[in-house]
Amino acid sequence: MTADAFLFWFLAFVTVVSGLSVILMVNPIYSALSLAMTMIGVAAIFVTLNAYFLAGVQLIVYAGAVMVLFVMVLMLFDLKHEIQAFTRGRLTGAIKIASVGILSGLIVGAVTMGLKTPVVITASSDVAAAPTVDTTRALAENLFIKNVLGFEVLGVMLLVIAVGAVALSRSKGGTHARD
Amino acid sequence: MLNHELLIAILLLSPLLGFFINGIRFRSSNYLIAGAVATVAVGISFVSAVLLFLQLVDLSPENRRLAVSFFEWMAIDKLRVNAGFVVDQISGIMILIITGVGTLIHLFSVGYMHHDKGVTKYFAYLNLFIFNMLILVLGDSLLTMFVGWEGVGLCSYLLIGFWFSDSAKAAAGMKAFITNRIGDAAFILGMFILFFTFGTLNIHELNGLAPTLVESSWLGAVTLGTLMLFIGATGKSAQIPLYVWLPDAMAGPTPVSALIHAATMVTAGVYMIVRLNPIFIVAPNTMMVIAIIGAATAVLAATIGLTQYDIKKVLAYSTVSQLGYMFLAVGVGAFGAGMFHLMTHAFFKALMFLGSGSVIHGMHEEQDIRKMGGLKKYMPITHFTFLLGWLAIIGIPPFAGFFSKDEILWLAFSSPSGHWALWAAGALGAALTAFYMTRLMALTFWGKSRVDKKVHPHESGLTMTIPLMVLGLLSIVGGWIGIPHVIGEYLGHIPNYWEHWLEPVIKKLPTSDAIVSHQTSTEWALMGASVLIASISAITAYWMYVVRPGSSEKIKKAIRPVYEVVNNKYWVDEAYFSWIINPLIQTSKSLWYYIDVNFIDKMTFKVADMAMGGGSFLKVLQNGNMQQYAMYIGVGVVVVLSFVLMR
Amino acid sequence: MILSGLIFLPIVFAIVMAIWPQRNTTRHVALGFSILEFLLSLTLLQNFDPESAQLQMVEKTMWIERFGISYFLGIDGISLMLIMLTTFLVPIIILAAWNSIEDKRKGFFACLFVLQAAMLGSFLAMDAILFYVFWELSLVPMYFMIGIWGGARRVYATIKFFIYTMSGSVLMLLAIIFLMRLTPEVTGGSISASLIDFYKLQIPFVAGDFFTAQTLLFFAFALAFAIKVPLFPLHTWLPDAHVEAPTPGSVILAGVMLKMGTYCFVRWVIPLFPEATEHYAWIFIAVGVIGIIYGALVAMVQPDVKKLVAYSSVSHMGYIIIGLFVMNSYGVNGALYQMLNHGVSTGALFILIGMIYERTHSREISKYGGLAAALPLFTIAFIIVTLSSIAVPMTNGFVGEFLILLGSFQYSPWMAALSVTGVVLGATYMLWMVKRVFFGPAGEIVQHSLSHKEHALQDLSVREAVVLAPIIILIFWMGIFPNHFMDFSKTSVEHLIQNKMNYTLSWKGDGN
Amino acid sequence: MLETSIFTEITLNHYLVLSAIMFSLGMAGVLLRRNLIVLLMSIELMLNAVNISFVAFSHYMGKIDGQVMVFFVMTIAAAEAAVGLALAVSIFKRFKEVNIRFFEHLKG
Repeated sequence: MTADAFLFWFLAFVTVVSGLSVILMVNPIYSALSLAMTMIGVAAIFVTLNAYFLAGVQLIVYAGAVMVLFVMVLMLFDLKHEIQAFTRGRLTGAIKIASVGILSGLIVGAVTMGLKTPVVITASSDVAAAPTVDTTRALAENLFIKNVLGFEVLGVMLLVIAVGAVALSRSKGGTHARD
Repeated sequence: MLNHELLIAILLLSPLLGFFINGIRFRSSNYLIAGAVATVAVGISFVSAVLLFLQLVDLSPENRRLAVSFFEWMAIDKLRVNAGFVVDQISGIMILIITGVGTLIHLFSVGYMHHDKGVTKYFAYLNLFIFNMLILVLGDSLLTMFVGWEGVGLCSYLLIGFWFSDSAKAAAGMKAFITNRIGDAAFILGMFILFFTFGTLNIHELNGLAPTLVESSWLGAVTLGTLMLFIGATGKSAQIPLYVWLPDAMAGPTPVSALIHAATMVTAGVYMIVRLNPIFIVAPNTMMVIAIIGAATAVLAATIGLTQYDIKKVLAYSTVSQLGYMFLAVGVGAFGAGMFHLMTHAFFKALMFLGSGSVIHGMHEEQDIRKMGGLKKYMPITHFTFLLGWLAIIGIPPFAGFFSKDEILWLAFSSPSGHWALWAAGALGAALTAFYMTRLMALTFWGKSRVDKKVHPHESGLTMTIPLMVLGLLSIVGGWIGIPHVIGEYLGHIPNYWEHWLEPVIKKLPTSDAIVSHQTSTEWALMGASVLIASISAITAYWMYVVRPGSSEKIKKAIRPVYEVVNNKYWVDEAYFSWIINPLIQTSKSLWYYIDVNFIDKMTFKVADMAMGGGSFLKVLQNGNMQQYAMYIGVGVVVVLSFVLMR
Repeated sequence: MILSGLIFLPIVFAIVMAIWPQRNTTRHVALGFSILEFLLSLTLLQNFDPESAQLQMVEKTMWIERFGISYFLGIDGISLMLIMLTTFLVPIIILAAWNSIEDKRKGFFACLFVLQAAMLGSFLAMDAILFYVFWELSLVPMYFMIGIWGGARRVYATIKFFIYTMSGSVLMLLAIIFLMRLTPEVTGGSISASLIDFYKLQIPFVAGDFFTAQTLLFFAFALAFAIKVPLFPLHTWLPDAHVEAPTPGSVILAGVMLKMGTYCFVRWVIPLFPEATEHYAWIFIAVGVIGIIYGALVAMVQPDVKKLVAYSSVSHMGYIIIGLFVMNSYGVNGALYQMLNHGVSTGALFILIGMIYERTHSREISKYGGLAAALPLFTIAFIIVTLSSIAVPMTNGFVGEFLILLGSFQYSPWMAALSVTGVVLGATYMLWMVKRVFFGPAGEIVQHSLSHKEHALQDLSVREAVVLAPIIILIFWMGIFPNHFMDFSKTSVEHLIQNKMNYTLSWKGDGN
Repeated sequence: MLETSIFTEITLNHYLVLSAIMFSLGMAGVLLRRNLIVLLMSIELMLNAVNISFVAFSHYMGKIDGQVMVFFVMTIAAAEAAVGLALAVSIFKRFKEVNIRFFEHLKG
């Protein structure tokens, strides 16, 4: 077993377990912490895939900013634990779990059966062969040249969302304002 | 001389114009202008009718036919109907009667209606009636005739309900129209049968196409068609079973009763049959039905006439009865005699109605003959003319009614399709007629006065008495143009002008010649018998009501049950109401309530409920729970994905 | 371009009406527009060639190329008179509703014009999808007319009306799509929604087997149209819709919308499915006869004048259906004529009832009585229209009814004998109503008006007289000179009757 | 080689399966949890799962575009988290509750 393989299995185990605990923890704070753990695991997986820049961003944006946001809100609400953390309907619950199970089964099955032959890494690959700095450069070039429009649009959208989020949380009654 | 097309146009349009003039100024209550316009309009028609008749006389007997077609009315496939009008021997006489008697009655109305506020409207209707009646008699096809046929029914409806504020009078108008409509529906069916049998509705062509072979089956096209037409005639001419409207029609103004419900409109059925005699003659079964119904009506209506106390009702039942005679005549194939009686009846019955109008007018709207009596001295002219009418109707020679009625009775006996029973019925009817007419005379004019002290009877004015006198004269001489052969021979070869005149257009029954001739003695005997019966009956009535006024009450008591039946008109109206009208209304109500509201609507609501049920089932899914919605997405994804993968 | 003009001008009018700034002049402008439209339609008469049975003034452009749907308009003798009827009635309706529509006037006239456009469109459309669009479009303004300006139970009535008619047309849409799928047989590969191509189809028919293409299609179409007509068991939406609709709504509903159903029987059902029509005609004739008698009987006992007239429509439409399905030239000509008659006379009856309702705010027969003394002119008009409705000769009703009965007699004497009872019953319910409303002693309403000076009944105003005059003139004109009207349709009908088994239409002049 | 390869040789499939499992976990959270905040977290989980497969594809296909897409997804995820939390805050302010059981106002 190579180091790469070992790393993958380890990270996969960490992310899946912590992901599982996100949805299983009754106390939302624990869920949040588990999510943070998952984020870190994902960042590490990005590293194994040579996406160093993304791994960094992942750590900063997700594990940093977003998780802080979650935790802050949770603390704002001051919710220790919930009485009914999970949905109650027996039939619907069964259907939900079944559909999730079948879906994952389908995907896994499809993936393992559909992609028998591993994808050949092409020679002209601009990721695998290139060192760290170059991937970031390639990413930047792609982002700012090829997809610059999408980038700008996203920027505008972020602005709008920022304003919207402020407006939403500021108003007296929120979405259900009556007066 | 004016050309006949123009004359026919004037004949028809003059009353129409009068209708429009009076119709536009219908609010006016100036009876003089209205009356003058209407009377002159009909007068012009009368003059053109006379001119037309003279033209007709000038033509040779085979070609006596003045036809005109103004425009094409309907033209679909084989159906070609023109607004065409024909004056021939039969319609020539009819237009003379209609416009002649019509003019007199218009004149009479000027006096009779002068105090009525709706007088202008009245004259407008009257003119419209004349117009429609002329269309009826002149129409060259059955459909054109039907236009007039319904048109006169309409005018009759309007005029019966003329005083519409009285609910009963309005109802009488409605009853008349609807009863007529029943007949009309049958008439339409008759037209259809004839149309699809002969391929035309033109009367002249139909008469020409009529098969020579006698149709013996009941279900033959001609028999059915003529039967249907006859049902139409029973509606218009008030025969069993549709006679019930005519007595009620007396709700209208009296001149209307004289014009429409005695002289002209009600005879339309007889006229129609005479017009189509070549076709009717092919269907002996129909003829038999007509004769029997005619005879039955004659007797039945006469018996009812015995017990009536309303002066107009007596005359109305008398009219029904006399119409029965006419149908008896045409039923036994004596079309000429039927037409003859139609004419004389128009004279004397119009006279009697107008006379009764004069009485009612003089008595200030009193119609009950129990409250009259002894009017002879107050109304001499009315009495005298009424007397002439009375003599005519009971068949005393040489008054008009004698000749026509006698000819009918004789032919009912002697014609090949006649029967002694028909003669007997006719004679019985004659006896009853003589009785109730004498009773009417006695209670109204003779005997002691029973007039209310407050009422002061007076003779009517000139506009009313002149028509009476003219009609009185016609009631005397009207019959002299059709003197029977036997009498004619006896008096020195006076020809029967009437028969000669009609000969080209009337078909004889196939075997009639052989039997009819050379039975002079029988004819004399029957003639004497009928006159004798009538006289005895009249004298009995005179004795009962004038000599011994109380005796009628005694007889009434003696035959109480019979009297009750007759006095209640055999409960025919009641039977119609409780067996036909009321069930119809009840059925309709339950149809509406049970089928429309409670069945069809309920069914649709059931369907709607099903849709609602389906909706509310699906509504459960739409429970507002976001996770539930997310689950639907998930399930959808699973289903689609598995479908894609399994393929 | 006249035909497109006829359809789209009212839409332009509707837009103008909707944004018209002045409330006071709305009615005048609407009247002017509708008269303009009527004058435009008069040019049709000028340009129409009555000798030809083919489509005329055709306009055809591709609309949705992929499905062969085209913008295809045309006119022939069958539709011409109905178009004239539509354009004739609208100005009259506007004038009749001069005072009765008080609120949201602009919206009302806009609705009316859209409705007019939709109705004209469905008479003119020669493309199945285009026709369907107009057919459905006509429901919407009517829905609003009843729903906004209607009586007390208007919501119930609108929904009933809408759902009934809608559910019929769903099946029709299916049938249209099915027919479109068949068209490549005759067009040489491409799909087409043109009615002309539909006519060329030979749809397989097996007598007695219900589940064959032609039979199913026949019933799908027939059901949609039968609901619109409405035929006997499907008629219950009509009385409710009529009673709740405002006067103009009732007039247009009775006058034109019901004719859309019968017209489509001639335009679609009979030529498209000749074998099925012939095989199942007896059903429709029987239902027509039942409708005549049933409608008349139920009309007789209605306590509400408007409902009575609504049921009388059921009865009259029964005649029209019989006339169409006996498939001989008497019947079809008579039925086409009767469509016009019914439009004119029943429309007029609703106008008259509207006038009396404006005065007394009541439609209950039992409250009336003795109206003739108070309103003589009105009574005269009402009786004339009544006579037309009960088919007295020399009025228009007689010509149509007579021809229909004649045609039905040729088909089956027994049917004719049964339907003739409608003649009697028709007279009975109408005259009974006239007697109870106009004659007799003064009823509750008249007495009220006599004792209260401020509620005195006014006879016809000049405006109302102007409304009624053309109708009354038309009643007699159509009754005395039917050829002036029938000559336009005779050739087309003859063409239909002669070639009923392989009916086709072509058109002359330009176009492809 | 073949029998050990599944453990020793890490292929694209491994990442994809991992991604699928994580996605399913997220989805299960969305479906089953009632706390609004936890719901949002589960959505983040799903987005992350997608990101993994993007990056894995990018790596194995030798194309940088996958990473660009991840970049975009992250942006969207951050924005979504911000708006979602803002909504949650305003809802909480109004109802004093973040359990979605109480927010069934979309009921038909």
